[in-house]
Order: sequence, then C-alpha cells, then structure tokens
Amino acid sequence: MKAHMRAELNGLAACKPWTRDEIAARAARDIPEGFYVNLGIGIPVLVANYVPAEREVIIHSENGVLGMGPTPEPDKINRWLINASKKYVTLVPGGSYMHHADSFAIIRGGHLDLCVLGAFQVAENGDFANWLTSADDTMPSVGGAMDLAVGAKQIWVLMEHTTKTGGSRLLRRCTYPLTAPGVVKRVYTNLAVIDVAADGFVVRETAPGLTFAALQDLTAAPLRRAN
Amino acid sequence: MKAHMRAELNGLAACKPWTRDEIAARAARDIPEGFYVNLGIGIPVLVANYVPAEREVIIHSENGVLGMGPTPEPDKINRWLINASKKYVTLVPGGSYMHHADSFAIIRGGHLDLCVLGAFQVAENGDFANWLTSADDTMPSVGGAMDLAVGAKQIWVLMEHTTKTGGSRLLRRCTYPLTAPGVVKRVYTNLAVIDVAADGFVVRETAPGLTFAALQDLTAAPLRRAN
Amino acid sequence: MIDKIVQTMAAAMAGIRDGAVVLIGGFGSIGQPNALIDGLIDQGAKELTVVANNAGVGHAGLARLLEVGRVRKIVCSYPRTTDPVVFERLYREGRIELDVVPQGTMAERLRAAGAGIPAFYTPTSVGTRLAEGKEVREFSGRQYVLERALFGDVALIEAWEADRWGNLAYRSSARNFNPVMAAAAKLTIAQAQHIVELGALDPEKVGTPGIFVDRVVHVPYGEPVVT
Amino acid sequence: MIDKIVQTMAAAMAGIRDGAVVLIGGFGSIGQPNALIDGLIDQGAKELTVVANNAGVGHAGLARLLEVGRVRKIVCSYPRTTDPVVFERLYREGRIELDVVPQGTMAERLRAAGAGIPAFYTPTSVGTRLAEGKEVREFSGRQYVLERALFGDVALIEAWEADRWGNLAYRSSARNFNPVMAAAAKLTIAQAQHIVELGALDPEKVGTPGIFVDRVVHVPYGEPVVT
Repeated sequence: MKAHMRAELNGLAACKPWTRDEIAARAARDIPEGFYVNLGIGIPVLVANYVPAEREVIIHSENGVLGMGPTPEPDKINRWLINASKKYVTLVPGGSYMHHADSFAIIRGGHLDLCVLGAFQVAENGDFANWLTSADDTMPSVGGAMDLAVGAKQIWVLMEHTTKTGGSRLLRRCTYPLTAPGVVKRVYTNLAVIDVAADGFVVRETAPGLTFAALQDLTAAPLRRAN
Repeated sequence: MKAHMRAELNGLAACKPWTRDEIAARAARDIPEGFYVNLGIGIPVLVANYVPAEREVIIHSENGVLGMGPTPEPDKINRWLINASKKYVTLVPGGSYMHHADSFAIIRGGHLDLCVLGAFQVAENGDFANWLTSADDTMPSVGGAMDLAVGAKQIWVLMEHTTKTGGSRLLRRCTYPLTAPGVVKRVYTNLAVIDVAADGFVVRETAPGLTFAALQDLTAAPLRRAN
Repeated sequence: MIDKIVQTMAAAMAGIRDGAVVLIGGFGSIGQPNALIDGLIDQGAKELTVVANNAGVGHAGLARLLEVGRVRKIVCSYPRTTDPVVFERLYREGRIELDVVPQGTMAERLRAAGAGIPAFYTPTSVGTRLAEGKEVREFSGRQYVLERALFGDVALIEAWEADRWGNLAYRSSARNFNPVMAAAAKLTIAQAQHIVELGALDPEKVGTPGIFVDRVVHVPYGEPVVT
Repeated sequence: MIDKIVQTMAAAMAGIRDGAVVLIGGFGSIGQPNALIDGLIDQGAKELTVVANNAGVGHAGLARLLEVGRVRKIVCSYPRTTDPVVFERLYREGRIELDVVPQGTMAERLRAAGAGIPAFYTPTSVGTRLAEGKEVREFSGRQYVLERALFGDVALIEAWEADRWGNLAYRSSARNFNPVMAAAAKLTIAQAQHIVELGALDPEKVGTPGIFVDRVVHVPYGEPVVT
C-alpha cells in the first residue's frame, strides 16, 4: 500500500474534502471588490457564481468580453455571446467588448489583478503545468493560458489536490511541460488553501477534519504551517 | 547673374506656372477611384477639393479619421473633428474614427494606396526631406511624415519647383536631413509633373509655355523626357 | 462608385491559390465564417496553411475543410474541442502539420502583420517548450521571446453588418479574431448577416474600417450554433 | 461599489510625484485634458517628463505647464504649432529637453507599453537621423529599427462620456492618443464632459474600458477651441 493511500485512510476518515463548488466559493471569498479577474476553464469558471452579489468584481474573458455576467436564462440567450469555455454568458451593465489583440493587451499588459486557472501540477517554486500531461500528447492545446500566466498581477490555481490515482498535484518540481515558471501565488484544492511563498508551500487552511500531517502525507513537497 | 535666374528670364517669360490650387488639381486628376489616400500639410490638403465629385476617393487623416470630407459650413462645425493640420473637417458617409495606434497601423501596415506630401527637397534617387531645413533647426517637428513616407504604397510630393531664392528643390542628393530614403514616386510642382524612376527624374508634363530646356535650367539634377 | 459587395460565392473566392495562408476568424463557431469556408471548399484551393484559433468541430465548417484534404498545416492555439474527430485523425496519421501558438501571441502576431511591425518581444511562453529555439532577450531585467508577424494571403471574416465600402460592425463576442485577421491579409473577404446603406454604421463603432476589406458577401444565416 | 469618480481636482491629482512621466492626451487642443493640466499645475509636481503629440500653444494648457517651469523634458512628434512661444523660448534657452519621436512610433510605443510588449521593430525612421544610435535589423530583406515601449507614471486623458467604472467613450477625432495613453500608465486620470449611469454606454463603442482608468473627474466645459 502506497504512502498516499495509507494517508487517505488514516487522515481522511474524518475529513470532508471540499467539493468543486466549495473550492470555487472559498476562492471567491478572497477576491476583493474592484478586482479585474480572468477565470480559466474547469473549477475556476465556477468562482463567478460565488462572488457575493454586493461585491463588484469585474470578470474578463479572453475572447473579448470585459464584465462577464452569469449564465443567461434559456429564453434570454444572446447567441453571439460566449465565454472562453464556449458557454453562453451575459454582459453586466458597464461591460464592453473588444477584439482579440485588445483582449490580450489587457492580459499581457499586466492590467488584470488576478487570474484563476486550473492546473495538472503546481511546484513549490511557483511553476505550474496546465496544458500538456505528457510529452507526446496528441492534442497539445495551450489556448490563452501562457499569456494569462505571465500577464496577470496574481495567479491562483484551483484544482483537485491529487490525481485520480492518488498522486500529488503539488510537487517539488513539475514533471509535465510548464505553462509558465514561477508565477503561482496561491493554490486552492479540495483539501487545503496553500500559499506559494519564496521558500515553498505554506498551508493557510485545511478542509474540515483534515490534519496537517495527513495533508503532508498526500503532498509530494514539504509544507509549512502559516504563522 | 546666376544660371537659374537667367533661365527664369529666358524660359519663364512665356510660361504660366501652375498655382498651388492647380498643382493640387493636377495631382487629383491622377488619383483613381477607390484609392485610400492621406494628404499632408500644405499644397497636398488642397487635393481634396479637386477630386471629381463622382469619383470616390477615401481620405485618411492620421489623427484618426478615415473618410474625411470637405471643410464644413460655419454653422455646421463639429468642434471635435479636425484634420492633421488642425482645421475643421467633416466625415463622409462611410467614414469612421479610430485611435492613434490604429490610425498608424493603417499607415505603417501598407494599407494606404497613396500618400501625398509636401517637401523641401526631393532627390533623383527618391530620397526626400520635409521636416528639417537645416541641421540646427530650433523646432524639429516630424509629425507623422516618416511613418507615412515608409508606409503608404506610393508617395507623391507636391511642392514649388524652386525655393524663394530660386534654388532647385529637385536635387541629385538631398542636403537637408531625410524624411525617408528612396520612396518618392512622383513630384508635382508649379512647373512640371516628374516621375522618379530607377534612373532618375523623368518629365511627364510641363506647365503651359515652359520648355524642357528652361525646366532643366531650373532643376539641379538631370531630367529625361518621358517616352 | 466603390462597391465591394460581390453577388456570388465564386466571385468572392476568385484568385485564392494552392498553398495560400488562409486566416479564418472566429472563436469556436462564434464569428466563424462558415459560408466562406464552404465557398473555399467549392473553389478547390489546396495545400493551404490555415490560421485559426481552433481546428474544427465535428464535420462541418473548418473541420470539413480539413476532412476534404485541403489543409497542409494548421496554426492555432487550441485544437482540442468538444469533437475534434477530423483534426485528431489527420494529426495522428501524420497528414496535417500543427503549429500551436499561445492565443495572445497569435492575436499579436496577426495584429503586427496588419500594423507594419515585422517582429516584437513578448513575455508569453518564456521558459516553456513553446519558446524552444526562439530568440530570448532581456529588457529591464525580464526575459522575452521574439515573435514574428503572421501574414495571410487571404482572410475569411464574419461580421454582423457591412456596407459597400467594406466597413464592418461586429456583434458581442463574435468580434474576436476577425478585426486583426482582416488587417493582416492581402485579400480580405467578409461574410455579413446584414448589408446596410453607406453611412448607416455608427462611425464610432465600426469594428473594421473598409480599408482592410476587399470583398463582402451577404450571408443572412441567422443564429450561430455553439459547437 | 466601485466608484472611480472623484469630487475634487486635488483628489484626482493625489500622489503624482516630482520626476513623474506624464502622458497627456490630445492632438492639438482636441482631446487635450486642459482641466487636468491646470490641476497638475496646482498640485505642484515638478521635474516632469511630458509625453504629448505637441508642445503647447500660446500660454494656456500644456504651454502653461511648461511656462511655470514644471517640465524637464518633453517627448513629442510636433512641437511646431501656431504659437509655440513658450516651448520655443525654453528650448532656445536650454531649459527644456526635447525628444522628437515620429508620431506613429510614439503611438505604437505607448500601445506597446499598455500591451505588455517591451520592444518592437518598425520601418519608420530607418535611414534618417532619428534612427541614429538605434539598433537596426533586417527582416525579409527590409530594415527596421528597434523601439522600446513608452510607459507613463501618470496619464491625463480627456473623454466625452464616462461611468463610475471608468469606462470612457470618445467623440470624433478627440479619441486620438487618449486610449493608448490610458493603457500605458500606472495611474490614469480622465476628465469627462458627461458622467453617465453604469450600463448607459454602448458596449460596442466603449473606447477605453474602465480597467485602464483609475480616476474620473467631471469637467463639463463645453466646446473645445482649436488652437
């Protein structure tokens, strides 16, 4: 029996891992009013559903939408308005449209306060990988991830803590091809909220019932407790 | 008595040099329908007045106007609409506005069919000078001339043939600092229409009553007759 | 009178050669000129290099162009789609070449082509495998890769409204790559849902001025279908 | 609630430091934020580097900023105006430094700063004295000079309409340098003739999305005067 599976049995018996929606909600809580934010495909897009209604956060979609609103009612769909995941969305009052070069000028030019992305792997040096799972992927699809990764003022990653087979997605060094080196600031997983500090991973919060030791057992890089 | 002054007396006695408006009208005649054209400060801006009404030529102004129309009636001025010479103009139906980077993308990107500029000097190799009259000008003002000179598909120069003191503005080589090397295709002066060919100046037309010999006398570079 | 509106698809496609670089607008199926793609299939040009954000979904539109064997190489940011069956098979069989470009770099390379900028530096992809073999240079302590302008021989564009001068207005997020591609090609062909009178478009919201457009085809197909 | 509208000029100017690089919009007096320039004079920052297309006319606006001795250096394309008396005197007396930049290069350098592009190549100025000392490089057989992004610490912008998120709409040719400057500065301050409700601006014709704007001042001064 592998270490991570033992840990799962020991540490996770009493643990309630956060659901995908709870991960998104947990991240949403940390976004200040007035932030301009881009939300990637996967768990990140769910964040939009959890920003408190009274808090104004402006969501950017790289396909040329600034001020993206929630999914429309079926009878109110604007069929020319989709997000980066190619789902129908709405435009909030104060929103605007732009072409792709202007949209990526916003991204690359450092104007987004935050980008929330999914990932396969995050390393303790802030490197992350979210576009290729191995060197011989038949469908290498990078999209806007590399631009977002180097352009936004802050990068958060939202992902499951472990792979389907129980391997840690938090590592000393990424083994998959990088999306960008040294950019991730914080990771929200189903098990913990973890900062990426100059000297590695710092645990800020764990899922209910999860001990620090159990979390460490499930993580292939050293963790520190936040002060 | 200097050569050019003798020539003036000999050759110009019977000559009717073209006026500034006639130079502009002569150039306007040569602009085909559908051309996108930028008109510089000086004689060039007058060209707009002489394009036949039934011929659609689209005029660009580098301050972000595509489809510039004539001077407005005094009671119909839009005070937010000026041209590059900072004069009130109009927008024709089909015209549009853009910001400066987009406007110079049109210029630099080779989308203008023609740019008509004024100049101090044009050389037989196509070099021209239109921004500094000497090395120690106190007010070096380049504006958009260098961008236009290298960006438009064709550059025509409209200018007086000689300086106020009678010196030729058509030269073997420019003595003033260049605006751009090797770009001028044709020159319209008060005395002649001259092509700048691979092997130098070729006279296509002279002002009424002006002989080729008299024109050559007033020009400090060799001229050839068009075939 | 300038009239860029053509009455037949054959007239729209005239002159597209084998081996051409064809820029195809759209983000997924929104803003994608499917009627023009079908026209290109009928026209018959082959050995094409296609530049588009995606590599086709199902068996229609761009996927069909691939399926009938006209595309030698595709330059895109995100070949993975809901149903990339055609591209996937061709790619696995080694019958199509793939050049994956980060989305923002693709947009900026197209914009550069239209703006007369032959090359520029960008932070995107530094330290990743997509920067391998590229020139890396430091400015103010940060590293950047050199990227070249991406020109098209032809651009196929979709717009919401067009007039006879080729001015285009877009709708919501259907703008995406269309304006930068329109400016980046030697021959730009647009399909538009609505043809309007000259002067009917608001000059403040022309998304692509007619200077970038050569031919317009009226294709009132109604609502797009997200695929 | 996000509210970028400030009630006093002092609040608008807070934090501008001595030595700042100040980008000032406008082409001549159209689109020039004269109220903000006066506010900057009252605020008192000195040793400024000003980036603007012109160098002031008469004794008001930008000319006054120069006249009261706050400007160490001006970066512009066209210092020559109908009445450049202030600049001319300071320049002749060696009390102001002048950096003349081709208009399109200036626009593109500002656009690059906003778009995260540290440097790019342009054909403009090759073979002229404005390219002296600059890196020249050949692409596809043509020569280009390397130009660097032009960043501002502060941008002073004029718009026609603004909302509380800082979205701006421009009017006719008053757009000019304002959008690229708004994106190129760390702190962007806009004056607007009209403040409108959030959602009142047409999302298809927002000239500057609020992400580029930090503060908005309502300055309903009426019609501009061409100088």
